[in-house]
Amino acid sequence: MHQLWLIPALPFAGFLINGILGRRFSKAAVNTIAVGSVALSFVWALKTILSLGEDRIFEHYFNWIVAGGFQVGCDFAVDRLTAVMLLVVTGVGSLIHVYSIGYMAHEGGYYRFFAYLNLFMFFMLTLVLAANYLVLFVGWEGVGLCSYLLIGFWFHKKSATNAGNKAFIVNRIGDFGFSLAMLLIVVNFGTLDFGVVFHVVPSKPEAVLTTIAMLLLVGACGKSAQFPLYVWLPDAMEGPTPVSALIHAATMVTAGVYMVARSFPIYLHAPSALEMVAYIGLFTAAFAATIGLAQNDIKKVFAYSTVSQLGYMFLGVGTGAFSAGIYHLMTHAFFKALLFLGAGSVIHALSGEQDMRNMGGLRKKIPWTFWTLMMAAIAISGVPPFAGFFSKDAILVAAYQHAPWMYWVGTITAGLTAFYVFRAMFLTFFGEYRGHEHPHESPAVMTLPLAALAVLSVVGGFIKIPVWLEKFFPAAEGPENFSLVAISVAAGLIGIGIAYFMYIVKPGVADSISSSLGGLYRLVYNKYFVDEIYDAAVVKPLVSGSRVVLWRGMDAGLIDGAVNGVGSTSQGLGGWLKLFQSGNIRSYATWVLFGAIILLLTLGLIGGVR
Amino acid sequence: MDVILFLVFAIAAVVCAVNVVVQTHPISSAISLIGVMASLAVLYLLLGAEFLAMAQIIVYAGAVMVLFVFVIMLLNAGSEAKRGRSLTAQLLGFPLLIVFLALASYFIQRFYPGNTPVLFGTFKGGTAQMIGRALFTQYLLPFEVTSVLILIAIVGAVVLARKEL
Amino acid sequence: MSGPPLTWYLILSAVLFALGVAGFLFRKSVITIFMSIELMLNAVNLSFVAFSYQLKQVSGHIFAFFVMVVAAAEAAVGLAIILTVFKNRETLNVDQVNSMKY
Amino acid sequence: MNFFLLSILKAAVVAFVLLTTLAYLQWVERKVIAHIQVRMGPYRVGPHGLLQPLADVIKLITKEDLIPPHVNKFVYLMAPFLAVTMALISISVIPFGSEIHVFGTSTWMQLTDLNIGLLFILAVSSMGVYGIALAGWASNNKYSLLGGLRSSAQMISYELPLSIAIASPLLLVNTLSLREIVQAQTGSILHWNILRWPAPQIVSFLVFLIAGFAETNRVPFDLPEAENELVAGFHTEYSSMKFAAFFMAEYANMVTVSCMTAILFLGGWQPLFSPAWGSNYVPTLIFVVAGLIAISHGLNPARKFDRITLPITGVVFLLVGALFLVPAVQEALIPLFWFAAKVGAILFLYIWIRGTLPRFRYDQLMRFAWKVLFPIALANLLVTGLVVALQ
Repeated sequence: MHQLWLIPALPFAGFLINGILGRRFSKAAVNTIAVGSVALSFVWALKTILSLGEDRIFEHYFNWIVAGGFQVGCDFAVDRLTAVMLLVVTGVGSLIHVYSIGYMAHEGGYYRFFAYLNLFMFFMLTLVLAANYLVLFVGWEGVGLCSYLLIGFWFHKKSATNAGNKAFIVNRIGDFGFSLAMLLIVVNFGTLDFGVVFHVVPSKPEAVLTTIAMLLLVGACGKSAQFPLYVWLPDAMEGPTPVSALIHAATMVTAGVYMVARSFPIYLHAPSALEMVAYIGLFTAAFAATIGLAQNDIKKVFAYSTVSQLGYMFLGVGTGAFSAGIYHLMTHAFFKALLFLGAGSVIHALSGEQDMRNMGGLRKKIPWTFWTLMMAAIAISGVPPFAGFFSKDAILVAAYQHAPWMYWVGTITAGLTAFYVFRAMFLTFFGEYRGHEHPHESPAVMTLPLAALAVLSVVGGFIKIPVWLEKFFPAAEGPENFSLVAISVAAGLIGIGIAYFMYIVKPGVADSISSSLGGLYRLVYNKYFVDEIYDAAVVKPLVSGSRVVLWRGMDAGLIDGAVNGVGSTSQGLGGWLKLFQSGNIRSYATWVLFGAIILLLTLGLIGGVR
Repeated sequence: MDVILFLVFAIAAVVCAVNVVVQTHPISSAISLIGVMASLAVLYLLLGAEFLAMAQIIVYAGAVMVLFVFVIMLLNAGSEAKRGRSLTAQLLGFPLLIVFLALASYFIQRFYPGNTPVLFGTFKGGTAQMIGRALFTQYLLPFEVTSVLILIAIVGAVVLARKEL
Repeated sequence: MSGPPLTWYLILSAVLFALGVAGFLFRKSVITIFMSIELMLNAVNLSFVAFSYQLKQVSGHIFAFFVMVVAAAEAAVGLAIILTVFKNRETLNVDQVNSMKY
Repeated sequence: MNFFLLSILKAAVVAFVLLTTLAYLQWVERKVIAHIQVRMGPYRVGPHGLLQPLADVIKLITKEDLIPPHVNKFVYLMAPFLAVTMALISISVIPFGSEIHVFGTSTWMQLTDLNIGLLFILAVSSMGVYGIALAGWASNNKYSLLGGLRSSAQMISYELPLSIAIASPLLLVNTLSLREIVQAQTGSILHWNILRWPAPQIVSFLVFLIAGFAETNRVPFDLPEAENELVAGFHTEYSSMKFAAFFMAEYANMVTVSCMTAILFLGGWQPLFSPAWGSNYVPTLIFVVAGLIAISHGLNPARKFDRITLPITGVVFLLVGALFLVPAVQEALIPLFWFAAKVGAILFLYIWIRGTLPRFRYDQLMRFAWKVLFPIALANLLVTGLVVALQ
């Protein structure tokens, strides 16, 4: 036994202690417990993975649901895929926990924040360790809950609670698909256990598998913020920045990718669904990248970047390069967490300012933040030998194998990505300071995690995930193609160059371009009016339908009417019947006798007891 | 012999029961009720329920009725008032009773035609052994529940009878 | 030698029950009313035992036994209530104990 | 022999013996208490006051039969009747001895054996409380009423430890028939329930004895008739034969409880040790020794009064001792002797305690029943049950 349960149980213990008793603890005690539990969990995960061979470790704890022949156990399993996820979640998670100590130092609800973070870790690790779909679903829902709690952490802010609601509701749509997929799996396979399901996949008809895979994809789209269910993620930036880094960049949003990769046997036997994954990923990547071009809020830029990068992962998975997707998942966790944490550090330095138009020239004032953030920016732009280069490259090569036009779209997107990230960098750190606050460098407890992540962003690409997962996934990558690599790297460099030209060399160019493009710019600036379209097409009809039909018609008219009618009828009846309530026992007894006689008569009339 | 015994004790029971109803003094009613219970105990014996007959005497006549007599003596209850106020009971009660009795007799005659003669000694199932076996195997749960009920009754009676209530 | 038909027992039970009901309806003293209830319970017990005889099963006896036990518990609580009522109201007449009215 | 005739004959014999016993029991009590108090006791009527009971009966019968005004006549008259009836009825199921053969028929020295005999005695004795309670109420006298209330509360309370004390030996013998209870204790004293392996019922025996004292309203539990508080308790207003009835009921109850003790715990008519070891000669031995002592005392010239009676008594004792050796009647007499000896010993204990102990206070009495006797009896029942179950 490897005692896998310890890995999620440690953060859960931290959650219980902090959640129940944290109010009375000092801050030091709270963050010792929170960080300590996650760090211990990381250590235990590391120990488990070091002893991991080619085979997976499976542990059965108890039977959760037993109904006839159907049974679901509380099972955990670790294989090589899980190992990657485990390390990313616990490793990046620990760093972000440390960072949060500094970032949240002056916030109210300190213990509550760390309790939520620990709870999130518990659910995320459950999700990753799950050996069947139901346990995975528990984690899946749990991280959704924690995401909701943490987005709305500043619950006195209306926009924050709204964003939390939005995330929760949009995720429900995805979860609905996931639930349907699970039901279909139960119906067709009679079990939810990964091992059994994947073993018998080849014997099932393709139509069924395609339906299941599509429904799973709906779930993955919701969780991983893919088109058309991506809308919640940018809004989710209302939460504290460590939350954005941990949940909405590094871990939770990658759960969709993980789930699709986990279910790869199903997808391999449902090629059209796999194709759909690729299309959605590619479209989302390009679509979100264009939106990112015109955003002024630093966190929003990175949020759309996250959506876009998740699209890349879907593209990788969808083109059959599962290991490339997971590879990108890991490197993305490093540099995107770093981007967010760095942005948080900037925001922290400016005491809450998020608009890039009010920044500038911060390079000298907060050098640690600048340099670490620069590492991440280079990494995401795909410049070799930084982490992003290897994984993005792997995906693009796989896309070229699949369909060359996908490669080209991906490459252009890579250029766009490099452009907007560096746009953000230049607007923030170069030029003249345009704000009013007095910037100050963050404390060491924040900069140290930044440094650690920067190192990972630089060298993370040398952790060769495709090699590690070589035997796990069917091989899909073709031979290295130097020209393809060169083109994509060039696209990134061109993006950086344009950004440099537009925001450093001739700062006026950007404005003139945006004004000359006019309508197109407004379209992009307003995120293609997707939120407004959803609002008009889905939300408004739903709300007004609920109001008119369900509230006024059903609730007030039918249900309330029936209830009130019953009430008034019984009141009237009671007014008459109360005359029987004379308080005189003997008259009561007379009526009882009367009733008994009626009963006897009825029995006799319907033929008696025989 | 059985018929004579039945008639003697049935008539005794009915007379005593009538006495329970018509006597104005509670203690006379109580004594009559003891008479009914004793007569019923004999009838139980005739029906082969020897354990139950003894339980009837011990529990009902020996304990429950002693409590009644005790309370009557404690409260020094006298004869009751002549007129009450319940018009419903006065007006409806008697006709309803007649109807009830008639109906009950009719159904008994209809469903149980009198072809089962009751002979003393033909039913051996009422011994203490049989009752005990049934009580502690088949009816164990009801038995235990009843003991809980009695415990509750004890607590309730003690609480109710406290001085400060 | 022939015995009385079982029907006689049942009729006797019905008569006793009716007398119990009559006592309940026409008497005013709480104690007497209580005793009428006991009379009814006894009447029902008789029919239980009679049925038990006919079916040659011990279940009827068990039922009657439980009725007795419950009656004992009921008597204890009931008499305690009567004591309390008498302590508070100085009367045993049910017609004067009617505060539970509408 | 005809069943009915035999029953009537047995009933007549038992009734005669019992009533005589009751009458003389009172004489014995007076004598014993007198000797405890170092005085003579009844001495005038007949030799050593032997005819005193007869004189008492005559006195009671000829006294004025007074019915006080304002009493409930029916209940007032019924109460003593009820008391004495219930006291005497229970004798009918008590076995005095084993099976005997007379004139070609065999019968038991017992009026009738019920297979629920024990329950029958409990039932009858639980009815006995009405006699006292109703007498107290019907007398229309506050002392009587208090006595009646006390007695009903006391008897209900002590019936619980009594019943539970009975239950423990029943676990050993597995029957409710009194005859079978005695038969189950065949053998020596080690087979009697009081010492029976694996669960000697000494505790149960003591609880039963104490509760029995309370049930019969005897000292130290005679609260219902505590003279210094209640004049004479429930029988204050009774005189003449009605008073005698209560008196008789009390003594009959004593006899019943003693018989029950003997049957339940002391092996009934079973001898102290096995006949193989000569237990059949014990009665002869005792009577011969007693007769010789009586004769030697009678021949003592200092005792002028007893010059004739004591030697006569001695001779009678010798004859009785000889009678136990006649094989024809041995079968009947020896069990009867053992039974009578045990009952007599317990009755003597009653009288002895009356002459020794003071009376309880009422609250002490109730507390003793509920907080001491009841838990002890219950614990004993549990232990016995456990031991029997594990055996």
